[in-house]
Amino acid sequence: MAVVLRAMSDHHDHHRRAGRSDIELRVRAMEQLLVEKGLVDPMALDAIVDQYETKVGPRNGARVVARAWTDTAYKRRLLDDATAAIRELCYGGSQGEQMVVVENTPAVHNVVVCTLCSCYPWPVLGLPPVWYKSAPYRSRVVMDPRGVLAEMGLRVPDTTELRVWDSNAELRYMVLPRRPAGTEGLHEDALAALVTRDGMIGVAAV
Amino acid sequence: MAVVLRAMSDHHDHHRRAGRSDIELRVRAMEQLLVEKGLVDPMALDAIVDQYETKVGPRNGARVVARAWTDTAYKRRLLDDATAAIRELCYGGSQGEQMVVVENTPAVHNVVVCTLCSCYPWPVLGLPPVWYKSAPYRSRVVMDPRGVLAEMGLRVPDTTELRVWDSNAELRYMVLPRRPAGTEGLHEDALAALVTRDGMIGVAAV
Amino acid sequence: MNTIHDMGGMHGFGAVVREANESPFHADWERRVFALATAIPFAVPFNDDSLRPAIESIPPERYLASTYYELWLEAMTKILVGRGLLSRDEIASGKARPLPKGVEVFPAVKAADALAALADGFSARREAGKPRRFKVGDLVRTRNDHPATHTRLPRYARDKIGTITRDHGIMTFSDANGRGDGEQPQHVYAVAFPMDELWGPAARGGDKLYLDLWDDHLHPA
Amino acid sequence: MNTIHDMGGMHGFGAVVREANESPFHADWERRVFALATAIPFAVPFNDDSLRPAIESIPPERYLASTYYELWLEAMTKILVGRGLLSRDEIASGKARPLPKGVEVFPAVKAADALAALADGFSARREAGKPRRFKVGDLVRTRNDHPATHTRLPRYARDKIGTITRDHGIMTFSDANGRGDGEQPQHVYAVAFPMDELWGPAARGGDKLYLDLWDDHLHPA
Repeated sequence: MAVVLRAMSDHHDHHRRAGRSDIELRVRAMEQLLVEKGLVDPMALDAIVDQYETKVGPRNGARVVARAWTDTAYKRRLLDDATAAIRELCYGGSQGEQMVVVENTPAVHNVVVCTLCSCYPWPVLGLPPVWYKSAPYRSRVVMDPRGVLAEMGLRVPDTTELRVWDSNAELRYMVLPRRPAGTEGLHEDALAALVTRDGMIGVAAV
Repeated sequence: MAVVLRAMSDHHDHHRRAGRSDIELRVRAMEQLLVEKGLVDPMALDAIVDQYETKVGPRNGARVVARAWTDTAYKRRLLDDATAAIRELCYGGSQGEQMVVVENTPAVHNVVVCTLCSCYPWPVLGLPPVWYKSAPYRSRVVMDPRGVLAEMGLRVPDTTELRVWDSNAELRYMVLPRRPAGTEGLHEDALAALVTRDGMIGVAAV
Repeated sequence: MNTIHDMGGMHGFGAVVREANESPFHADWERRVFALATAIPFAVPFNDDSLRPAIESIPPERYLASTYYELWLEAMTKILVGRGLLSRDEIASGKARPLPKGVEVFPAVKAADALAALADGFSARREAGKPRRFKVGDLVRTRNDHPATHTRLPRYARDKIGTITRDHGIMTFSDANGRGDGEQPQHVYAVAFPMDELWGPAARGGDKLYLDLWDDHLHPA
Repeated sequence: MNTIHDMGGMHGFGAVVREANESPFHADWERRVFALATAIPFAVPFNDDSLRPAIESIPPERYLASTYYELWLEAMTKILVGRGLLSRDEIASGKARPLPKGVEVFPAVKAADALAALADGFSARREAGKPRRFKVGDLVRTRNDHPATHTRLPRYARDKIGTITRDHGIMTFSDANGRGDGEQPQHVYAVAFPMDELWGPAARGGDKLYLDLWDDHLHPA
């Protein structure tokens, strides 16, 4: 809860903490009702949670990035038809049906947001972090991207064009970060270990 | 408090009621501190409250309207230089330093709002009601004035031009409503008694 | 809908605060809400074109005071109640009543079927739709519309000039689907806007904002 | 500042609810907050160009959750604390410390002087200022600016075309004064916008919205 609470005023912190055990009970009751009505199966719910808590996450995206860094033909396919290229590594599906990958270069830096909602490429990055869904990020990064990135620790040079992708439609975006200097000898797995979620959103360098 | 509370969700109703006695104490403590620091005089505070609670209010505006209905030359002066014409009746001052009066006719209906704040012509209408300062009125009346007025009970004919005055600068607006039919024989005082605050904001007919 | 969810370009929300090593869920109820929102649409068909309007119609004050999965819970409850499949009474009492007759529902999805469907996805792509009106390189002006219903064209990008940079092909139109007017499949384009077109001369015109917009969001410039 | 106070054109806030026979105040603390906000500026000079930015910088969630005089109280407190005339310690303890040296304050206003001053008003009109650039009948385009500081040009009316209908004369410029850049007196004009210019083709072009805007808010159209 830390990040949510920190972003809130004291006033509301108090209000929220008081409500926490209440919402656990409410959600449990809701699930029970829907099970009794035959609309959901608790084992399916467990499987869905397990899938997105332990299997689908930014390690998937990192493997895509590492492959693109080491295989020029793959990179070309990824930038041309990201959905198909990502499928080659067996990732895809819900919230990644139409994928677009945008490449960072010395000339262009890309950053992704969804101002209206929280659209995010689940198959490669998993579920979005709280800050990505938060009002500060959604409200500010489209108007003052350089300021927001600087606050987050990434200074984009004046000579680099900044591109903000506000992904409100059915396309989902992943950033292909720049390969770090000094990694020429590394294999794909070692490279994948260097790739961060924030790098694939575009709010950090790798 | 009724109108404020009714406009809120249950969730926040609860939150607010709990805070009410607390705020009385806080404000009293604040006043005491500022008195001790020599920044305010409690008797001046009493006089200010009394002035806007019992002396300055929509009865002032009603007298202006009634005069304009019965004295064509006055009406001309009022529409031409409202600040001066209102001063003739000894009203003026804070939040009415630059007044504009706009006239309702069969061809034009006027309605006043302040979307950014709560600007309101104190010398003629007193302090604004809660609904005028509320999010529903401020947000909606500039985009859907006919819908808001209809909800408030005033249907503006399609053949009438609607003018919304969003008074965000230093000008303060009052509407001169149409004189009701059948009031030909009435004197100024009797006419003034017919004029309502809502009529002078433009959200009701008189 | 011009409500608080459409917050691109607002000031006042403060700094972006990141949590170190953040996990996908912060409480068990969040896990269950996520899973419910994912599983329910197999039994009671709805998609994001229904869930998003349900979230967007939460009043601004409550929207801001809610965490993300609280919004999902409220929206999901609203959809189920709206279709007569759940009542406020049942929620209050915890006692389930039989489903009403005449509302089409499907059986609860099984774990394996759910995972298989999620791995396939729920594509908005369609084979055919409205003829395309624009091509890459075209200048377009976005519509100046302020519908009280769901729209994917944010306020900050209305009545602005941009350039088509990519044609994504034909997809269902969320604005129409979200207001119950059917899928109305049509081309979706990536549109690039110079930052100073959106935010005025104080912004850097060399930087760009990209939005994916449907054919119906656009006029020729 | 594009924050929640700039709410013209938002959906989602519900119906306008009027209270029958409403009185100016709904609790005693509201009376005192109103009077304090009116009396304090005689001792500690500030005007609406300071009070309004202080209100507007209250975070959106709290702004919406607050009643009107709660906003005034918070803004007033912020101004006094900001000038070093009041501390959070004093508020917490209720114990006043002496005023700091070097901050200019005037004596507390007396009742008669306060009423006399309120009856005179605090006019923003000035004798001289920037030369006027526009006259009645001119078409103008409003600036597309999104300052993080106070502005009297609402978001919904930026980058739109209107007609000057009245020249109100020279007044202090709140945008400049509110960001601490002095009064910069200049002409203020009433500008009429057809509703469909602001809200698109679904709005009635025959209806008009009028805004009073300063010379610096406008370009020739």
